[in-house]
Amino acid sequence: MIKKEKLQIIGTKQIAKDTIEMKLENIHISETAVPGQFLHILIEGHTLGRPISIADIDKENHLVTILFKVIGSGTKRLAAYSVGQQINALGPSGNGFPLRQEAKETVLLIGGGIGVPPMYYLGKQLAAQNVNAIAILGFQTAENVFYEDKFKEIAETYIVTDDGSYGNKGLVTDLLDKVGDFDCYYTCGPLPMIQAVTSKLSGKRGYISLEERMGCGVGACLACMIPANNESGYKKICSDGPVFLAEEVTI
Amino acid sequence: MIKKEKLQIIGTKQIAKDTIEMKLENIHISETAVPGQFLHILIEGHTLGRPISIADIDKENHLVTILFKVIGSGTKRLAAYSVGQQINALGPSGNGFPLRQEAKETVLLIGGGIGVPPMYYLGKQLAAQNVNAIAILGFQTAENVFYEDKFKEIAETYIVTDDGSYGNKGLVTDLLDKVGDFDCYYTCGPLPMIQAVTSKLSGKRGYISLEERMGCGVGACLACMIPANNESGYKKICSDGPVFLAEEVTI
Amino acid sequence: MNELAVSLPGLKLKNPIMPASGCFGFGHEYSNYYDLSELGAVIMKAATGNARLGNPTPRVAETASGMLNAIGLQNPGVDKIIEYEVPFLANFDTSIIANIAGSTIEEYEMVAAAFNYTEDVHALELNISCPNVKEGGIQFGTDPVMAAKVTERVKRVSKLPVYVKLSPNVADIVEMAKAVEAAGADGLSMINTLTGMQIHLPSKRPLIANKTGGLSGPAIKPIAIRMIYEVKQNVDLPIIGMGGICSAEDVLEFLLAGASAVAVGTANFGNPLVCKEIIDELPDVLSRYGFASVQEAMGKAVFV
Amino acid sequence: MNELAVSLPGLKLKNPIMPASGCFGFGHEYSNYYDLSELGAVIMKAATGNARLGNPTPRVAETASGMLNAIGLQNPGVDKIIEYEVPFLANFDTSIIANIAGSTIEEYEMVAAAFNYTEDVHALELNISCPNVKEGGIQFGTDPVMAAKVTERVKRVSKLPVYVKLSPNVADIVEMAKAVEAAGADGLSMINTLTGMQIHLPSKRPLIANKTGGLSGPAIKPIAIRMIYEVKQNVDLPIIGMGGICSAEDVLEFLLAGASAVAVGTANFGNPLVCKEIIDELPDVLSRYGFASVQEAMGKAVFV
Ligand SMILES: Cc1cc2nc3c(=O)[nH]c(=O)nc-3n(C[C@H](O)[C@H](O)[C@H](O)COP(=O)(O)OP(=O)(O)OC[C@H]3O[C@@H](n4cnc5c(N)ncnc54)[C@H](O)[C@@H]3O)c2cc1C
Ligand SMILES: Cc1cc2nc3c(=O)[nH]c(=O)nc-3n(C[C@H](O)[C@H](O)[C@H](O)COP(=O)(O)OP(=O)(O)OC[C@H]3O[C@@H](n4cnc5c(N)ncnc54)[C@H](O)[C@@H]3O)c2cc1C
Ligand SMILES: Cc1cc2nc3c(=O)[nH]c(=O)nc-3n(C[C@H](O)[C@H](O)[C@H](O)COP(=O)(O)O)c2cc1C
Ligand SMILES: Cc1cc2nc3c(=O)[nH]c(=O)nc-3n(C[C@H](O)[C@H](O)[C@H](O)COP(=O)(O)O)c2cc1C
Ligand code: FES
Ligand code: FES
Repeated sequence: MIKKEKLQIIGTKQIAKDTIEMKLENIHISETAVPGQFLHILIEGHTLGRPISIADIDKENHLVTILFKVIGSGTKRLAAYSVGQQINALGPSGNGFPLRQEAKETVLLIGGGIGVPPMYYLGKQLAAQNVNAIAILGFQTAENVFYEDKFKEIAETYIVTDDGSYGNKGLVTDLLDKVGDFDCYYTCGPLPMIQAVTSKLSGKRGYISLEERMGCGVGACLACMIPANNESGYKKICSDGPVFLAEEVTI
Repeated sequence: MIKKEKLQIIGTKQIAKDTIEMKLENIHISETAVPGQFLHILIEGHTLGRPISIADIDKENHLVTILFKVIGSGTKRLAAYSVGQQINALGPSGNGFPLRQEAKETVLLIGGGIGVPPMYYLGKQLAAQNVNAIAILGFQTAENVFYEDKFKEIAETYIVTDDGSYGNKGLVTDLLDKVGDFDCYYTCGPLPMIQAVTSKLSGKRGYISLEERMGCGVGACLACMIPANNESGYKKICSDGPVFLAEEVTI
Repeated sequence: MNELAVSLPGLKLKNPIMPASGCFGFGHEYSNYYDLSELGAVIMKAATGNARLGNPTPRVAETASGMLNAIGLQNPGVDKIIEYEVPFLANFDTSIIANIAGSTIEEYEMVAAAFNYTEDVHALELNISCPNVKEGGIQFGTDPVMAAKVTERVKRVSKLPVYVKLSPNVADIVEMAKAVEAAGADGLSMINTLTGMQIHLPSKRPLIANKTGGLSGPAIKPIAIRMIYEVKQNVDLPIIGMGGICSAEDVLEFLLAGASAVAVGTANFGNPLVCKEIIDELPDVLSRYGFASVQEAMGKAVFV
Repeated sequence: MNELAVSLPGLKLKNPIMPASGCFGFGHEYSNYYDLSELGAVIMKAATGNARLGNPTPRVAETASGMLNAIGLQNPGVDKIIEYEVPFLANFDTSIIANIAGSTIEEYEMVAAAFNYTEDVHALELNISCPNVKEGGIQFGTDPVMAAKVTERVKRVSKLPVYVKLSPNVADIVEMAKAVEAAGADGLSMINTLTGMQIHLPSKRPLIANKTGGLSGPAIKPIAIRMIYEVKQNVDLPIIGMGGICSAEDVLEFLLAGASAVAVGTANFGNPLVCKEIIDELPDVLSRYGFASVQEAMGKAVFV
């Protein structure tokens, strides 16, 4: 259940250009979070929370890992926190990826940029279920690449960069028909990427994780709507999502 | 000359109830500040600067001491800074106390509450000039008292508390005719105290240090006016003051 | 009597704290954080005649000490609200205020009348910051004549006390308050948001898809306090005050200025427990500043 | 041509940055921090017919991301300003804009006319946020008829271009802009402060001795951007934009919304070097968002 929690910063390091990996200690989040859920981080001096995906969990040590890119005032402030300090967050927030895959099935994980982090925790969980995973990870350029080695431990991993400065040159979609067969896909990244992926893979069972600017982060303010094929005509990304079945929403 | 400076925090400790002593390292301020001048401290997340008197200077080590009471959001934030961090401030600001006393003259220093700090640096400088100083320091109650020992090194010191929980019971004005003869007085503290002091000592040469809410802290915005007996009819506390001859302003 | 209790037309509140309309949905989400029975009242998200889907996204943007929103009155329509949402809130020991909106006077009347048929709603908050479709989009909330007209017509059909929610986007807030007072309003609720815009530099477009949005949060508190002060000097109606409240000290500032109760909006987003925390801290803050009760603090600012 | 240069009626500016009226005095103090020749222009503190002593203190209060001020037009009177202050500023290679104010139309005329006799003032900024004593205190700045009247009368006596400084305390800013455009204004300057109040809890009194004060700073930026956007879509006059500017990014946001130049007010208090720092950073910020010059960025927000 989502709660307001204090998380203790245990480690923080830059792992790629403008990209920070932060390890946080918290019992409630580490015990209950599933892949695809996020923390709604409440940063001092900021009116609204910052949604950041959970990139990994170490249940034993009560650790939660987040990876974030410094893009504006909130993430800049967050990057300036140091070990020993505490941050406030709501979490675990939203609904994660369904994990009910059969062992021996093959799944495709497609992550773009700062959409890569939730794919890691997901891949780790699926690997633990003996699901066979292939990962296609797209980044702008070589200096943005992170977590390649970690992905290689859990999945057959392909790196793509826009400019070809690392791995394959091009877009994640260029590899979709080159990685072999899979039963289901999971994707998170910029909207144009998700649109391209879902249209190329239409017909396949797929789960997408969406972003939108959020107010409350809990489902009360109706800021984060996405048109949907249900009775009310919409779903809330913060509380019905951020993960949706590819067909249930209109992107 | 007043400049925008960065000051490095070298030490910070609580010396009385809600009262912090902070030692700051800065060459320009330590080399040029005179007693009665202040720092206009620019605190992150706050629109306006916080004026805080210079309580002591150690020229040799480039140290500036300030003492402040935590009363609102700015001083609370300031108290939370720790050793090694830097603060921004304009300074040295305003005009200080005239130090042209003859050696062997006797001066009376009258400080109330958080008006005590500038009296210390002043007293130290006067002592260095072999001026004979008497200090009357008023506080609300015992737990607010600070710097008694330091004052005793430079002046014949009397402590007064409102409730008599330490030193003499009563107001600083109760002692004015009990401390013997003096040639001139200096005072800083709450306005009602300064009003009482100047009216009891009218006729004597006296210098008063005044407070007012400030905008710019440099003389440009006209926030901090005090009616005065000059052509324009006013003086600016931030740049003409904060120290005035008792007769030149109307309090 | 409880030191926090306040009585307003139609409302006997155990304390003066309520979440503001649109910032608390219909309470489901925040009921996970604390027992809604702690609240003085709950003001529901705006109800319109039919379901509305609201504006395209992005609908919110952060600003210095505030935020912009252009949700666009998304709601399931008054009938569904009465069928599904009011019963949920009625489970709690708190008062329920329905915020009503419309594009025509007839829609306002229809929505107001619908709430006559539930026992569980205790007052209406009349949201007049909506453009009147028939009169070519002039806001009800910035024209005293139109504000009076919609107030009078809603009063005529409703059996509930009506609190008119004033828009701050006017030159003369007292004129607006007097107009709705004369039209029969039982109370005022103020302030709604100020219209603002933020331009997103990378895309060179307004960040809010609707272009403009309503500014709320601590940034607007001084405007809210000024308007409540001005209205209180000139109009006799009780005021539900809001605009940037984050703490029990803020609540006291609103009470001193002339509010009889307050609503907390944007602050819920930064801290879902804020209403409860304010309720817990209010007794201490009142006594720190010399008041024995909320009642005693009301309108006690000294303006001379 | 210099990438930062802009041309406005009567003003050839080397860059679009100027300190806002009332936040920079007459430049003496800030000339200790940097060479005022770096500035596009300086807008002087308001000038009135005779010297004014202004309001009692406290005159300023801090608010969330902003401040309130009620200085009260303290100034030495137009003659002394022309005699002592203009010559000081004329030492610098920058344009000088005189902000003029009054309680009657006649006082505005008198002040405006006085500036005809100095070669060193390049434009007038007409501060219409003053209550008209003759008309019983109604603000020139919230009534389009009065705003037009004072604009027209000032235009008639002045040989300088007149930028009318609009008050944001109105329901319809476009109506105000159109009124002063029709009356002959050469440009607009917007926005002035929003009226606000803060109550000091320990004393239970308004913190500002004048009770209400003008709200400025980042808190009001979204309102300024929205108003400039609205006016730019409807009125052809060049706009000097202001309201909460703290950074070169903020300047670009104002340019995109429709301003041709900007003024920086409150931010000087938190950082006396802010105008100079913004000027230094502006070229980089322009090119980061794809603009080769200030000229090119003007009005380039996409609103469709
Ligand atoms: C469900 C979800 C999961 C996310 N996970 C991650 C992650 O793991 N790592 C990561 O780096 N980023 C992630 N993001 C994006 C991240 O939320 C934004 O980059 C961040 O909020 C930017 O904050 P800022 O203050 O630096 O930027 P600013 O632009 O200053 O923020 C201003 C406002 O806009 C919002 N905002 C800005 N960009 C976005 C965005 N892309 N999505 C949603 N709101 C935005 C902010 O939350 C804030 O309210 C996620 C977004 C969502 C919705
Ligand atoms: C020349 C001068 C010297 C001072 N020296 C000292 C000192 O050595 N030690 C000390 O503890 N205090 C001193 N003060 C008072 C000190 O400036 C205030 O206590 C402080 O600004 C409070 O800030 P805050 O954010 O905690 O309070 P808030 O009440 O949150 O501040 C809000 C605003 O009010 C202003 N303000 C509040 N109280 C005062 C005040 N008494 N005088 C002026 N502005 C005020 C703040 O600067 C700020 O702009 C001095 C004041 C002046 C004018
Ligand atoms: C996201 C959001 C949605 C809102 N929706 C409504 C609404 O439906 N009806 C209404 O009258 N006011 C609405 N408001 C205005 C608030 O009720 C309140 O008047 C305003 O936000 C000022 O209070 P605050 O600063 O505490 O948020 C909304 C405000 C926000 C931030
Ligand atoms: C202390 C202070 C004094 C001001 N004095 C004047 C003035 O004399 N004339 C005027 O037209 N505007 C005056 N203003 C308004 C500013 O020029 C400006 O329009 C407003 O503050 C918004 O800009 P900002 O948010 O950058 O401060 C004053 C503002 C402040 C803060
Ligand atoms: S952010 Fe409030 S409903 Fe999703
Ligand atoms: S604080 Fe601005 S003139 Fe003194």
